[in-house]
Amino acid sequence: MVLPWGGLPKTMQIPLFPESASTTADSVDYLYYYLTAVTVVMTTLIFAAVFIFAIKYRRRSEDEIPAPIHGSIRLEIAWSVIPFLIMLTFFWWGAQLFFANASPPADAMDVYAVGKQWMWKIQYPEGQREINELHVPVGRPVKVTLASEDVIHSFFIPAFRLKHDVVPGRYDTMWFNATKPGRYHLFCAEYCGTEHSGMVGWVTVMTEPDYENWLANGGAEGTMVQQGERLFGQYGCVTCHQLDQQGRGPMLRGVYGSRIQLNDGKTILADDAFIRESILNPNAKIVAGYKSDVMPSFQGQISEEGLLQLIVYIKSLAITKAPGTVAAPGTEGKQ
Amino acid sequence: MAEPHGAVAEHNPNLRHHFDSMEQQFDSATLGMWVFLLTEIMFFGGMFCAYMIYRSMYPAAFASTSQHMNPLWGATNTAVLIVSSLSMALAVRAAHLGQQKALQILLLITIFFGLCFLGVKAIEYHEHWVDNKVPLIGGHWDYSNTPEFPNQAQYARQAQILFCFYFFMTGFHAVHMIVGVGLMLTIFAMAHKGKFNSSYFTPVEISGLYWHFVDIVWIFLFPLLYLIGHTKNLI
Amino acid sequence: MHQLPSVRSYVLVWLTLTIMTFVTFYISTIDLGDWNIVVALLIAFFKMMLVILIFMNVKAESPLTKLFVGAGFFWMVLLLGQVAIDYISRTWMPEGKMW
Amino acid sequence: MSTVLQDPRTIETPNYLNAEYGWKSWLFTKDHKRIAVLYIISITVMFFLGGIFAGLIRLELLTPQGDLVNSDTYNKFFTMHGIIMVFFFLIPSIPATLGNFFVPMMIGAKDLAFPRINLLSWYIYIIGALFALSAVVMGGVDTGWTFYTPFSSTFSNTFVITAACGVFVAGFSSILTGLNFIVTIHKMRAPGMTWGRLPLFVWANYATSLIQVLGTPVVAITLALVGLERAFHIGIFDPAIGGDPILFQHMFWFYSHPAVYIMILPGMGVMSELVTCFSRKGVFGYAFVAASSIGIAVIGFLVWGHHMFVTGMSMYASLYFSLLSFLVAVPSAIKIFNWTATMFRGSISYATPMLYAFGFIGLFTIGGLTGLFLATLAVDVHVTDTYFVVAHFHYVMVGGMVMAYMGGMHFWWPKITGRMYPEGWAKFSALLVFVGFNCTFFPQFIAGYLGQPRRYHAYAPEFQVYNVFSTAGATILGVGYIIPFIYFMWSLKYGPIAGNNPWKAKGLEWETTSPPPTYNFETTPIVTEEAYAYATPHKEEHGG
Repeated sequence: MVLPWGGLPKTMQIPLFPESASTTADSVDYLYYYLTAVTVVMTTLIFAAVFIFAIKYRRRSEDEIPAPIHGSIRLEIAWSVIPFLIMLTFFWWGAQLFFANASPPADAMDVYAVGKQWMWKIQYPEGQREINELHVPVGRPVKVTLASEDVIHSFFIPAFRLKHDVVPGRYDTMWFNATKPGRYHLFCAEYCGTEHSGMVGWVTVMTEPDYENWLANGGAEGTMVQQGERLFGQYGCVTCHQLDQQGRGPMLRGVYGSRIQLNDGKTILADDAFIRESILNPNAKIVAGYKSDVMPSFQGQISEEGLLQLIVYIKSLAITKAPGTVAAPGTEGKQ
Repeated sequence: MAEPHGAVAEHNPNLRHHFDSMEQQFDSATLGMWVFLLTEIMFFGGMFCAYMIYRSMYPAAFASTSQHMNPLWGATNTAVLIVSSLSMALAVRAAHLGQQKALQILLLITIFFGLCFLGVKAIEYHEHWVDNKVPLIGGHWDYSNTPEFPNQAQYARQAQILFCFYFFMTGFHAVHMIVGVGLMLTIFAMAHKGKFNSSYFTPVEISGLYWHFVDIVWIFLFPLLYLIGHTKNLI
Repeated sequence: MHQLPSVRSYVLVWLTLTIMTFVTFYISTIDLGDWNIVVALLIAFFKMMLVILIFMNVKAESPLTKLFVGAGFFWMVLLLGQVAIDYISRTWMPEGKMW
Repeated sequence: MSTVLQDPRTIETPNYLNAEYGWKSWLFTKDHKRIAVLYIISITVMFFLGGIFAGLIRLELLTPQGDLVNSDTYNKFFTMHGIIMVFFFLIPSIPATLGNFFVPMMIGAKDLAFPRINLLSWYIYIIGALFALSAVVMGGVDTGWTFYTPFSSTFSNTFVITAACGVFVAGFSSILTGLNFIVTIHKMRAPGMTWGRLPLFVWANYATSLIQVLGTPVVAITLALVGLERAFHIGIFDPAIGGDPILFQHMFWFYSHPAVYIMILPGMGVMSELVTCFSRKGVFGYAFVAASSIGIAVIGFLVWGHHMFVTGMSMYASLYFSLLSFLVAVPSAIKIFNWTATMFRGSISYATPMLYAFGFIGLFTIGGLTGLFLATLAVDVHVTDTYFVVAHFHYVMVGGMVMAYMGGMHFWWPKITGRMYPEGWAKFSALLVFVGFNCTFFPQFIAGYLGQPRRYHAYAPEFQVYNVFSTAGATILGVGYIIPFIYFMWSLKYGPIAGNNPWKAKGLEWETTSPPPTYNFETTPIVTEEAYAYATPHKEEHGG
């Protein structure tokens, strides 16, 4: 949004609000307007009171002694309880939005972003990779899985009113549904070293046909599933983890997204985090019926991007079809 | 240096200028020590917090690494500290009652057991050194040949975290013990010179509080560091 | 100043503490699963209370001292507890709404 | 009788300044007032040093390209600005200077309970400051004042350990000051000075001391762990070798959030003194203002997670910390309302300290209310780590705490030195500070909501207009701080003699001579009335 002087040349415009280009952006803005309104009203009241009292009760003679007023319990209760009730509305509204944004819709398409000093490396299930550029279609929920190769970064798109820290050693996710084609800032918002302010890029929101067009160009290295499959062979995973029969390690078909029985009696959902941990720290959770200390750790051997490819590959095995016809995850939405 | 006006008639030589009475001075000193112990609680609390999180993250590694600590030494040291606490408590009691001879003997006993504790701790540290279990010295840390750690760099790292906590926590505790022994020596010297009587024994009282606090920390460190999971090999 | 515990009660406390140390040690040799740590900490807590109340004579101290001792442990629980809130609930995934 | 401070023509009463002479009498003093003066000198040096870094930051941000210095240098600038201002100015500022000087006097004590520990705390502060400054001289630190891991522990190539040592050491100075205050306030009150009669400045300092004593050790241990991690790579906060960086944030903010209350609470205490004195009226709702200080100190420990909503902390922990963050706003609101109500039907003077108090009420209101934006989960996601946070923090710290500090310095300057400052210049610079401050920091709210991330050396060009405003404002603000420094120095020699109670204020500190004698009072005062009993006639001034 731009102030009423929108007719001025672009260099003289003074923006007051960032562009609003996602479904979240508007809902956050409404809450922000509400907060701002309360702030303005309260500030005006306090300023006015101070100003009026200062004028009206100014000291008129040096020896003046005003009559004491000790206080009023009723007033004290009123001005603690009423503001708190107002604040509870902030809390409620903010928490609702926060939780509504917590988990992506089931049909969200996947994008993977890896933060690295000082760039964003983006990859798509279809195999495209780019640096500091993110292309997404308009009107389709997009889930971004975030990983970091070094320090904490933060994936921040002001036009979407969204931000999530990217903490090394784990996966974080965020999702959005862009509403307006255009180019928007992508910032790193968590201080990450020398070129922190250079760790910026652009989010390009495109219409569906444009996006399909863009997807069609590129992906020379094959889809992420294919890239993951390649790594699966390269690192020798395949010697123990067979697809359709029992090896030294658990069979991987149908694992992703299912609940796994562990040897300590607990069960766990096989999600990105679990597969990541199983690759990097295999002893942490042992599937029932298998022994610990069999699989070596791959910590430090596979890049974050490679890990994501492996996960996408294992995810593709969740669908119990013969290999080859597997749809890349994230593309289901299109079918 | 200006003397305070309106000085108390019978001025106790141990009363400092800015206090009105011996009782006020004593109460201030003890309260001061308690507030100091409050900060000490939070100091160790920070370590316990980090310890708690990593223990819950890596329970298996912590449990098996703990086997490298010798719980017998730990238990011995607990018993030693408890004896020293007893003698300290009795020393404070003797100070209250003005029994100067008993005070000095009990302080010596306390110092002796404090030194015993530090001696045992030194033996333990030396054993870890010989076993190459000291994580801060690069290159000594290698689990590849120990049977309970197969060739797992990851596991070794988690084990290393426990050893870091072990050295960090027991190290800080040992520093407190050394300070405590120093304090006790000072108090002993003061007692020997006859500085204390039944109306002035503040330093004995507050050093006693400190000594007991250090004991309490150890009471928690012992099960947390030596007895993780359950002890398999009891020597 | 205030009442001192008798030598007898000091020695009794010392005896209890020593016995408790052996109990801790013994119990650690029995496999109780997750309960080992709970039992060990409970015993440690009991020992701590004995030292605080008798050896440090907080039993006879002013309410102010008791308040400060309590505050210390309360704040430590705040630190541990609130950090634990995060770690315990970190894997709970909300399904689009708050409760 | 030749030092600058002493002028035989004018100051005849024996006082703490003319009790002894020579540098030894200062460096080995155990008098809380002299130690307070030592602290005033040292934190003023640190304030201007931090201010220079602030000026350099603003100068760099005048243009979006990042063309004045390179990015590493810029990163060091904001880090040093943060470390110096937070740990070496804001935290010790009011407690160690005005608190040190006036808490014992206000409760009718001859000194703090442990004068030697008080002196020790100053030396520890100096050692900590030397560590921090040596980090600057050797080449700087670039981690940000928050020392976030794993950047600080593994990736930064600067003098992190030296700076962390400085903060670690300075922490003990803070602990010792807090310890001293707690014991003093509990045990050294004059006869009749009950808890219900304590001046609110004392209540505020008591609450501050609780936080210092309970919180500081945790940050000390956290920074010690960062140092160990950095030196030996043990893996406590580094995810690459099994650590968890979020744990660092928890432990860091366990202290550092309450630490902002260490900074602001004493300022609120000063405010209560100013508003009552210059309205000549007892504070409205004494019990509520006093209790709200303790409330802030306690609830302040329950809210630190609001710094971590987007870090991937558990959603439910976020919910918990968000709710409690709103709760901590209640006691702050109570204070604002009560000060305003105190002015109602008062006799309001426009003396300089009161101008600063007006400024405080206004700016702290804005600072506090914008804090609510940051406690609101969905809005925080957008504005955290942007200039919105920078603006909010500076509104509370500079608009709140520094305003109160300046007000307090003007208020008590006649008591500390026996001299008055020039009123005209003081009013002028108070105005400059207010205008300059708003001009500097208000645009940052808008830039923040637009999405300008903080700690950016170069930024997107559409944010420039706000940054130009900020830099212009910072210039005015800088002048506004330099003028008082000059006229305070001037007044040491040429200021008119103030007399014992130039404001006709209530409170024990005004009943003794100016400057006060070494042990504060000729005889231990006996308190018979409530705090701020302006309606009861003044006692005859003694002394002289």
